[in-house]
Amino acid sequence: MNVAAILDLDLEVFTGPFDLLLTLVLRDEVDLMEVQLAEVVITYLDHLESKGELDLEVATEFLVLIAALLELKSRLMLPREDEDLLDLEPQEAAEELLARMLDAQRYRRAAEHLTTRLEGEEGVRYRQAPLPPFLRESRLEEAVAVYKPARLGKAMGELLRLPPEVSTSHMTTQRVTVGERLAHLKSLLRRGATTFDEAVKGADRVTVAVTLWALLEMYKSGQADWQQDECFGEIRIAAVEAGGAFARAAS
Amino acid sequence: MTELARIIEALLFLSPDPVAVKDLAEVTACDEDEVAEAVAELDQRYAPGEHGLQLKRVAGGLTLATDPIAESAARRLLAKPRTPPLTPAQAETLSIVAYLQPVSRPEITRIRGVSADSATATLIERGLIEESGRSQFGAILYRTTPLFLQLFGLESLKALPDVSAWDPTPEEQAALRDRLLRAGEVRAGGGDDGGEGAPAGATGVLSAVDGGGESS
Amino acid sequence: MTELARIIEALLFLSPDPVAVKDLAEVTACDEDEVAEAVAELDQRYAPGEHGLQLKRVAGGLTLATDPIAESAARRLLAKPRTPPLTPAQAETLSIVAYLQPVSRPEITRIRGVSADSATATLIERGLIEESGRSQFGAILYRTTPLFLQLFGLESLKALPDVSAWDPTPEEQAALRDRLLRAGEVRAGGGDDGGEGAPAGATGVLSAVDGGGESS
Repeated sequence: MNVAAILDLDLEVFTGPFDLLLTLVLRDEVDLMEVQLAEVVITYLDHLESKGELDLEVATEFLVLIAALLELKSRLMLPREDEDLLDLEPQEAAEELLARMLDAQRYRRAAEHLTTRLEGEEGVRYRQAPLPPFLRESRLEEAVAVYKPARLGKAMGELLRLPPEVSTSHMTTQRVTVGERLAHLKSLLRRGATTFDEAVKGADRVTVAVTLWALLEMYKSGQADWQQDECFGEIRIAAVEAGGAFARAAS
Repeated sequence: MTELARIIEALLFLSPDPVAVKDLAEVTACDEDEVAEAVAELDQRYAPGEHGLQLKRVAGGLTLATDPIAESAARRLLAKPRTPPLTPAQAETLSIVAYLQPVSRPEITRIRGVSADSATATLIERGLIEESGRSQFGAILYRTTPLFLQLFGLESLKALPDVSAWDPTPEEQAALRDRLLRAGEVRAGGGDDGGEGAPAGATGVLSAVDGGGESS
Repeated sequence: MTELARIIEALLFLSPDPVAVKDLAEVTACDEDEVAEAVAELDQRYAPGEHGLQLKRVAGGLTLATDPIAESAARRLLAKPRTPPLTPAQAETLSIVAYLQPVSRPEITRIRGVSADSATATLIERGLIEESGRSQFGAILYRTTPLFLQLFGLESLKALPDVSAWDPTPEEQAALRDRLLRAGEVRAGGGDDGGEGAPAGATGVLSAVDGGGESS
């Protein structure tokens, strides 16, 4: 039985089966930022409790789904303006997090107070009637200057200012293209067979990934062949001349 | 005062229009005689000189109205243009209309990079701007009103302040509209709600501006 | 009732918003002490149970409002609920804005731990909060409106209890800290080999490639 189909959720932003929520989130029709994932987990735990048994397969499936959602959501939640938390030492980060949780608790209680207060005003109504005719005509000559013209000039000047470019400093600025890595691989291969480690020596993770793409590209177009004898073992790369580089029998 | 009389008083206070005795009876779940009795009680309370309000019978119903003694004070308090401080959105919208009039709402939106609908509605309601025909594409055009001039202490539109005082790159006044539109596009591209393709669009506009505007 | 009290009653009846004593004094050409005296007279008239209306001090001014006894009849007459209750998300967002104003949406999100976008939009639509300029990063700032004070029966923001009233107790803080530290340890324990995830991924790709290669 598919856990996503049988788990019925009743959340603030969504009511229905879990799989529908997943679909809507993936289609951007429900904002993941507004989904309280903890509620989903609690619903699942309730579901488990009511069934009285733990089906490991179903539990695994649920864990995978909820973990994926959590990761996606945590990425969305990474603050754009303050990435300070990332630079903190673990101890400091924990303190910062604690401070935020305490803050949240404080305002949740303040919210309860406001809600009670609003309930207390239940039934108090204010008059919302239009002014009688004799008050509706405002005479031009009675109007006095209350606004400063400079306000308009300033607003206009601000509109003329080009907004600052969006900062992308938090993103990897290093740009590496498949084309560049292809050229790199080809130049290595011109000198003979090589290894993947050699091709990405000293490179950052993005470059490693792009190099892999380049290698896949060469493999697909039949320009290179590669071989790995064991997991985590060395990946040997060789150019494919007419007839192939590795003797296939060797592998 | 009986509870029914108090309820009826509250209902007359809330309702913008006169309320018929029949309706009062219905919503209070009483019969009309009981309502009439309560109304008599109210009549007594609102005897001339007792309150600043009067209980009146008009248009087949009952209504509360103010005593004429309050008229001149009411005029001083309420019969004047409402001039709460302008929000940033209202100031922006108003300045666009003031400097570029007549101007359409889509143009205002383009320049601001965000919708100007509620700001425009408020400015109309306060009598600061008004409709002024239609553009060739059928969009309603807006212009400022005489009240606008009055409230800003301006003799005429020519007295609007020179924008260059607030403009980091003063250019020909004539180019104002074009430059605003360009800036607006950048703003819309880089904006919060810039959906799909926004970064690409923003870059495009930026480089276009860099290429064209800066070098001139 | 004195003439001044009657005039003030009429003004409060007419004005769509609460009126400050200062403004009442100005438009009645009286000094504030006189107004205060007249208001005291009104207070007496509108003592609880006397009328269907009450004299309230909200949003920095005086205003007339109905007594809740009229609520069910008012609902039937006007066919609309007074104000729908707030959802927990809206109440939380509103309390953050009320206490921290002016405050930006990213800040609200940071405190709540979940996005506040739709709650913010609803609060704006209901007129409880409004824009109030921009932060130094360009984010829109929000503040509460006079309508918020009015609907919550608050004379001013100062009438809100000090936020420290809801500070978690030292025990709660300690419990929270404990939970957090435990979670942190688990993460640190499992995190060491988490960084080595890449090779495993690479293997996946490679074996897929191997598979493809074989068949060709």
